[in-house]
Amino acid sequence: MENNPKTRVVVVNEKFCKGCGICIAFCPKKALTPQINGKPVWDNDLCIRCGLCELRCPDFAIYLVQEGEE
Amino acid sequence: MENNPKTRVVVVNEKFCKGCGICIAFCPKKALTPQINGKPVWDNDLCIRCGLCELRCPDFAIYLVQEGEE
Amino acid sequence: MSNGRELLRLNKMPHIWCPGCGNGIITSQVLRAIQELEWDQDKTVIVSGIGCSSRAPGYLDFSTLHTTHGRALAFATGLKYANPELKVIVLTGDGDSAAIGGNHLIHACRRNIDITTIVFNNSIYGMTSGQYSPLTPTGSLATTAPYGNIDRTFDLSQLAVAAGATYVARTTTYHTNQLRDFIKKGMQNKGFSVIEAVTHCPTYFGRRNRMGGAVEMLNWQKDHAVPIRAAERLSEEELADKFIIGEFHNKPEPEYCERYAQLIANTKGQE
Amino acid sequence: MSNGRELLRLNKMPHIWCPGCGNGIITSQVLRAIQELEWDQDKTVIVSGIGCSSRAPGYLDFSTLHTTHGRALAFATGLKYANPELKVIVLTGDGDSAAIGGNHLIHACRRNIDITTIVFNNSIYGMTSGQYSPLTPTGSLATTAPYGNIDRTFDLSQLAVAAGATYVARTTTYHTNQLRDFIKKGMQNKGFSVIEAVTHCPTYFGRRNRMGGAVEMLNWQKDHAVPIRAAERLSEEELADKFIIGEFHNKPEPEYCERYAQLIANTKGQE
Amino acid sequence: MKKPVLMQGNEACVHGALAAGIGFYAGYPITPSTEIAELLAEEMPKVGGYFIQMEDEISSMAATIGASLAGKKAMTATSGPGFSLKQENLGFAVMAEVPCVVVNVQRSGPSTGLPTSPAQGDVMQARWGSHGDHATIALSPYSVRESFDVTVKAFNLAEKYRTPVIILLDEIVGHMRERIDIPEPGTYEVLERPKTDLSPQEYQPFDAPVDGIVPLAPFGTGYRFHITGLTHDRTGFPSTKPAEVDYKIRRLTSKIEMNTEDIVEWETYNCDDADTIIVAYGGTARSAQATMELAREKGLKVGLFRPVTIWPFPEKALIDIAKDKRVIVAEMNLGQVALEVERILKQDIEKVNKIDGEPITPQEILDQIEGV
Amino acid sequence: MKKPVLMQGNEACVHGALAAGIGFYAGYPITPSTEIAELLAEEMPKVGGYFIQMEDEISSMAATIGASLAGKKAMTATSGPGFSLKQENLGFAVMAEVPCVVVNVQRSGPSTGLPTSPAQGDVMQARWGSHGDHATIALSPYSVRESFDVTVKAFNLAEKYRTPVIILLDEIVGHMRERIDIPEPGTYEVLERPKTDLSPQEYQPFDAPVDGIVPLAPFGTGYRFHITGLTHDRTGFPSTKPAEVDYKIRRLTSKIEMNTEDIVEWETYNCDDADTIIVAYGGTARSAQATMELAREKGLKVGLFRPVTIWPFPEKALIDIAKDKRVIVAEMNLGQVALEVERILKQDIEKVNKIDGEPITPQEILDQIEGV
Amino acid sequence: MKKQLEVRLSGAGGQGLILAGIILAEAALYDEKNAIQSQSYGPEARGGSSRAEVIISDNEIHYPKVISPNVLVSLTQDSYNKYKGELAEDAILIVDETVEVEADIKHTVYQLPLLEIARVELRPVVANIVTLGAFQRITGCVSYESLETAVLDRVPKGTEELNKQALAAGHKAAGDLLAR
Amino acid sequence: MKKQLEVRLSGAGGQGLILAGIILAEAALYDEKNAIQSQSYGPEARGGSSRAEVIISDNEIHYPKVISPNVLVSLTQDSYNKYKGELAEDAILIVDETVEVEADIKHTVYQLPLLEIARVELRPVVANIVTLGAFQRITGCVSYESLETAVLDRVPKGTEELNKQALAAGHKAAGDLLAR
Ligand SMILES: Cc1ncc(C[n+]2csc(CCOP(=O)(O)OP(=O)(O)O)c2C)c(N)n1
Ligand SMILES: Cc1ncc(C[n+]2csc(CCOP(=O)(O)OP(=O)(O)O)c2C)c(N)n1
Ligand code: SF4
Ligand code: SF4
Ligand code: SF4
Ligand code: SF4
Ligand code: SF4
Ligand code: SF4
Ligand SMILES: [Mg+2]
Ligand SMILES: [Mg+2]
Repeated sequence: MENNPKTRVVVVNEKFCKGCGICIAFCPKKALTPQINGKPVWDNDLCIRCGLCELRCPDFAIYLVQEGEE
Repeated sequence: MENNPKTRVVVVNEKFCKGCGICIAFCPKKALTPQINGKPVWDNDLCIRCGLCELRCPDFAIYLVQEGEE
Repeated sequence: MSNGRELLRLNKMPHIWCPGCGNGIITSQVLRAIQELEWDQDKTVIVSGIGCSSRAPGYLDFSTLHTTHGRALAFATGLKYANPELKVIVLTGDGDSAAIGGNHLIHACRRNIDITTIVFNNSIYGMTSGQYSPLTPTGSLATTAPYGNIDRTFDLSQLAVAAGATYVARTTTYHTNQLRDFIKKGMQNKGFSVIEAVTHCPTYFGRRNRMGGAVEMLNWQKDHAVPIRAAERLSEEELADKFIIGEFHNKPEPEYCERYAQLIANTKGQE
Repeated sequence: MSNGRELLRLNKMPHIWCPGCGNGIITSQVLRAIQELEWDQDKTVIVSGIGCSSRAPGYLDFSTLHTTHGRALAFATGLKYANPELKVIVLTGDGDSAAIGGNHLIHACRRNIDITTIVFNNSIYGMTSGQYSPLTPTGSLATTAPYGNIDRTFDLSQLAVAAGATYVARTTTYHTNQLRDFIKKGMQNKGFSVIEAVTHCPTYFGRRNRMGGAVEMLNWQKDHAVPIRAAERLSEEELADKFIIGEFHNKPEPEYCERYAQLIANTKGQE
Repeated sequence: MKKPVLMQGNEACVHGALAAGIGFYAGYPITPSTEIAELLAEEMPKVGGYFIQMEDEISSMAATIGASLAGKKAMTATSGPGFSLKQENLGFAVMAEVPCVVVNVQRSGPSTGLPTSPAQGDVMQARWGSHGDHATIALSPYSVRESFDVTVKAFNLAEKYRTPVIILLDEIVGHMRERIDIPEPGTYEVLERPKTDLSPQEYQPFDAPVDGIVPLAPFGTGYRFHITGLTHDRTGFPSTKPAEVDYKIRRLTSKIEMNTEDIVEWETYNCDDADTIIVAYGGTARSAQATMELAREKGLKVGLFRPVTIWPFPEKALIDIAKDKRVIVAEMNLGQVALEVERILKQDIEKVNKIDGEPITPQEILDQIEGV
Repeated sequence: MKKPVLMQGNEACVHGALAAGIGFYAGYPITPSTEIAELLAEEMPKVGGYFIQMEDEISSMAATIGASLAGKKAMTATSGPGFSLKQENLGFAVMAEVPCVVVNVQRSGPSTGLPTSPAQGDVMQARWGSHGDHATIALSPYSVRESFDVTVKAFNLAEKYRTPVIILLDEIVGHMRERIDIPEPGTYEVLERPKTDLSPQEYQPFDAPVDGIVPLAPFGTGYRFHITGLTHDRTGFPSTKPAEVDYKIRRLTSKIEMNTEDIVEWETYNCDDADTIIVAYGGTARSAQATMELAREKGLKVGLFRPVTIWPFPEKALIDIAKDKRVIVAEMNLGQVALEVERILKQDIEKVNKIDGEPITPQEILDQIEGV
Repeated sequence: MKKQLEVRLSGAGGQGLILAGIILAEAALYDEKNAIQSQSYGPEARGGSSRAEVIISDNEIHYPKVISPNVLVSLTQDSYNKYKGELAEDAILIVDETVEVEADIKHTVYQLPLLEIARVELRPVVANIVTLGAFQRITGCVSYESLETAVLDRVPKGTEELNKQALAAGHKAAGDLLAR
Repeated sequence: MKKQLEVRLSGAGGQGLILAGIILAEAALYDEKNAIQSQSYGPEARGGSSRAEVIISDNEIHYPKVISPNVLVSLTQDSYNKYKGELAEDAILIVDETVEVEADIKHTVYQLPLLEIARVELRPVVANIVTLGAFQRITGCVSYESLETAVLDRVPKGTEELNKQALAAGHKAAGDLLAR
């Protein structure tokens, strides 16, 4: 069940997210797009599970988890 | 009347001098010898008017002046 | 890998920082570093002064100490010295460490006490709404520098090296992995370490200086940070509007608490 | 040549310093430097903190200001900034400038404000009877270091350079002419200058460390001071118990008061 | 119609300082005082004045004193934590008799406390914060206009008595905006620094009568003298002679105490027929005014005594007005001026105190009056 | 015969600290307190304790607090100027409720003043030196033996009430040498830091009754909590909620005021039949004792009230003993405790003050008694 | 009308409500009334909600803080939730269309598309001025002329026309609503 | 003898008079008397003169400072000039031979070659102990045994014999003088 890309999903904690747009701007695959409040919507297909969104989010609001976790 | 060695003398201000012995130790010609209280006695003949005693005295207590001054 | 959230006090989140503020990026790297080095949560103390950045410890699930402005390192020195088995990290701002706290920084460097200090350098006093700090570059605008800052651009890392810190490095919130790497090296250094993390304050520094938002400021960092090796090949003019990142110093020397432990060992029981 | 006594407040003499204390030697060189550069007695202000060395201004026939411990440079900054036509000299001790006053030293360096600072470095707190200072070498004895100082030997001149002083030099009370020469160069530098004058405190540092009296301590300086050029050719071991004298930095940069004058010129009358 | 001006207390303080001829400001940012620095950073260069942001509050106080010795009217501003840090050098200014103005926009303490909330917790600190014996002048305005007036007055008193003068603003008055009609220059007194008549040879910077001062000659004007924080004689040089020390230290107090009548300022409202006197100052005095109106509406004979100078306290006036009446001291602390009122009146008094970061409401004082 | 020991007050303070189990000292040299640091530099390593000379007094206070949080009994010592510098962080210790002992060996002020001369000018500063509202415990010994006792007591009170405790020595007591018979361990109380019964999950570091504290769990022992100088709730985390702030700030005072009876200490001499009561403390109490003997020889009915705790002041005891009698407060300042005595007694009192660097002589107090 | 009007303007940080409060107070001064403006500071101001308060009166205003607002303006749901408490009995509410108000609320509620008007017709940054226009029309507690003068005094050079339009747009929208 | 004896020891800095004062006070303790020792600090102590004070009494000593000395010891002219004032009526003076005393002085003066004895017979550093020996012989206010014990307690290891001799030498010199 390790870091199998296929089973990992990107989660956004809407309570933490402040819609700063950093994850969206630095997603190498444009897998994130902003809602009207600036918070990201994730595209499962485009995403390569690189973790850059998680790495740079200043609000601990976006991260990869094994599907079904959290 | 400039800095004519012959006319310059070394003066010790006994009120300022604390008898530390620095002037005596660093006089290149041993022209200064200590009294019992450590304060220097000057030897006109040995002195070459180099000014080192004046330079190093921490108490502004020994210096060269034109004879008759001060 | 994780963003370190396992070590957060989740019930205190979301944190007070503005949208896009770099403080969270640095904090996340600190937590990841602690995780990767497997430091004991119960033996790790995180100390800060006063400032936006200094609010970080409140969100971190350790023994945490939020002190007075500029004095974090002095509190931390007492803590560490009194119980050397504690691991101590200090989180501080550019004002906190370089303005009011400059003296404690120098003396911690000089003693080489085993504390890892991470300076959140956003080039501004964030908490008090945007006055210039000693690390605000010449010419930048701030509420107390409405005509442009006349102070000279100041290099805190260089000061830390001169004062005797045994590990000193600088990088940015853009260079996130490098930042974590430097923090880890600082934590592993048995001695005093300074990691200057250049970060972005979109609310005050960014807005006043028309630098755009968080994303633009991160890109600015990318464009203006020059690795130390590369800098060596550049002329002064080429470097004029750039700043250097990398490890400036990494040379272990006897640590302060250990030297005192030695003294105790030699003295104890003598009477 | 004179020993500067024309500029003394003769009715305050003899001074309070112990027999043989190096403070008088430095003070004499300061006065000679002022004489040689023909500074206006009425436009020269001499400022100090607290310590044996900081008692010097009381004997000097200028506008003199004896402030609080460690803060001389902060008072002097206000003075100079408020009236840039004044010439300002700061006389301070190693404790005054490097311990409690370290931060003000850094920031005066950083600003490059036109003040000449002479640090009377006797490696000890003289006034309070012999506690160790940040400039006390490792291993030396002091009343608060009865088992030998565990702090690392610290290089104040290097710190001043890193902090941005534009003229920095060190020499000793033995190298009297060089001392005067450095002081004069510092005074002539339009910017912040630090002259570290290594001096001898026979009463506390000398006695406690069995170094003999003033004469022996002066000879010790002669034997342990290595000119910067010579030092470059020596190994670390050869330098272990030595210290380096000479000019460490001499590079004019824009001065603080002038930069503010420019700002006033640009702004004045705007409304 | 003259354009009406809406202004914060902090801004009015700046305009007061400019009106008084401020020539130098040194400070370090701290909420809720920062607007003072920010506005001065903008205004000072325009009038050829000197603004500097120092590395901390200690150096800000030091630089302010240094600038004053250079002949400038000088000011610094801060809040609680910074005011604590200034205490040592504030004592130096007292000892060396260097005129300057120190603004403390009070916030809630102790320690970092509630940085953005109002309080009046530093009133006793203003009197006793620095070590050793000395007297203090401290003024506390209750309105934006009075922030202007009190600042002008503070500069005047500083120069007149060669002493630091403290302005105790609070977050309420400092941050609220209300109408101010800034008076025309010439309609208020501005005291320039007194000049000595003596020649440099005759001049002794501390050769003053017990109730007064010697004018302070600026450095660089041909007067060469010595300033020290050590006890000193009339010439300014260190002295340990008991008679000289006694003279010096007592004068620090007597020059202010013997001029209390000249310094103190207070206002009374409805005190003539009152059987209950509220004592309140600064922001809280506004609550008390509202209380008084509410009480009067109910037919309660309530008056208000509002000291503007907290130190020296208008002792005589208080006794005249409040002795043997019911007295209620309302303040945003746990009872500081109340101690002084109790001591002066030598009678039991009542207190309304609040330290939770919120201002005292008119109703809360009324409740005390009505014994709710 | 047990070897008699001659010792300075400063040294006795060190021995008291060692007896109380001091584990950490941070300081910065300053006359007349330096002997405390010097002796501890020698003694601490012998007992495995930690001595550090910091870069200034601000950091000394900070390091002391840090060490206390690490679980050590911690102390710092200083004199006037250094005490002024410690005020901000002293306020932090109050706010964060960190036990520690702060010694101020008083010298003559203000400012640098007379560094080697005695005074009692910092008594009000001990109460009011830091910004914001809080209560203070401050003790002032009058003999070398009492310097020992008071230091042990200071550590005990610090731990019991989780607060900084101030020892107001003065140069007279600090520097004079007299006989001391150091009591055997076991003959005096030494309070170890209270330990919590609660698990880390249950533990809330500030969840205390209004008149008390929660034991402080040392950092590094499995209790992970937050300490801040901001107003905070019972868990220690920042809070701006008025009710929580009110509770917190009031408790800083109430935990001491409600235990005044437990804390206060004083001594009376010949008060039963006295019509005149001298109030004196610290070094000056010795003069007053001598005065009393001189007066009694002359048949004058003079008694002495000697507070050992200056803060909280033994208010009840004073009223019992001195109310409506002739009261003379003798102190080496311009009248600080006198203000408190006046307030408490609500009557006019007389004062003997001296601020010239010399101690008050027995004759000077006698002169006041005799109306000379 | 009560002799003292207490107004609370609330919304998100950055919506310019503090400036709106200042302008409102200044307009009252032009009308030769008294006014006091205050606001909340601190970390609170950093995060979500922002609040400005204005008291307007014909008499002297002593106590400077709003105790129970007669008018609450809320541009966001968050700020509405946070500040809706402690309203005066006769209070009125002026809220953005996007704000959900309890059905059983006992106060008069004016719901207007303030943010949308600014965004669609003008520019988002002038939502605060649109709000002021509506506020004037509904409360009438300051004159339109004074308000316009105060707006023009305070807004950045070059944006005068935009802000005039914004004020008018808000005024009109409120008029339309009242007319309904 | 008066119930309280006030002693002032004066000389140049470095002559060890403070140590002498401490030893004297400790000797008094051995004699089961009370004693208080104090000294002057400060820059004053840095320069010329140095002073130590001891009060010895059978009763409790309250006021710790010497008001009018019953015994003044002076090893140098400077210190004599500085501290000779304010002596008690019945005061006695013990001074070094090199000190010139006013011819018309009304106090009993004991003049002894204290410095010379130390320098010639022993070592200059023990002048203070020589002085104590003489002091004991003249005043008798502490016992010789206690004084010797106190001296041996306080002097550096290895110098005990030298100091014993110094004490004896001073004692003897004073005895000789008294015998004259
Ligand atoms: C003694 C003191 N002075 C001033 C302040 C006000 N103050 C709080 S934070 C701060 C500066 C913050 O700047 P920085 O350290 O760079 O932190 P940032 O907010 O930028 O992260 C200041 C001046 C204070 N709290 N205490
Ligand atoms: C705030 C404060 N802390 C401490 C002191 C005590 N003090 C006076 S001088 C001094 C140190 C002096 O050392 P240094 O600066 O090296 O001067 P020196 O006497 O050696 O010339 C100290 C600690 C003081 N006066 N004020
Ligand atoms: S980076 Fe984080 S806070 Fe910013 S938009 Fe993405 S998820 Fe939200
Ligand atoms: S994991 Fe990488 S690709 Fe996927 S959303 Fe995050 S940044 Fe984009
Ligand atoms: S150097 Fe000066 S003080 Fe020293 S002995 Fe010579 S003259 Fe005297
Ligand atoms: S002038 Fe030179 S030779 Fe003459 S006494 Fe002085 S040091 Fe000696
Ligand atoms: S003000 Fe700046 S530093 Fe502070 S939280 Fe906001 S963006 Fe971050
Ligand atoms: S103590 Fe040392 S530094 Fe001070 S005067 Fe004496 S010799 Fe000089
Ligand atoms: Mg910052
Ligand atoms: Mg020194």
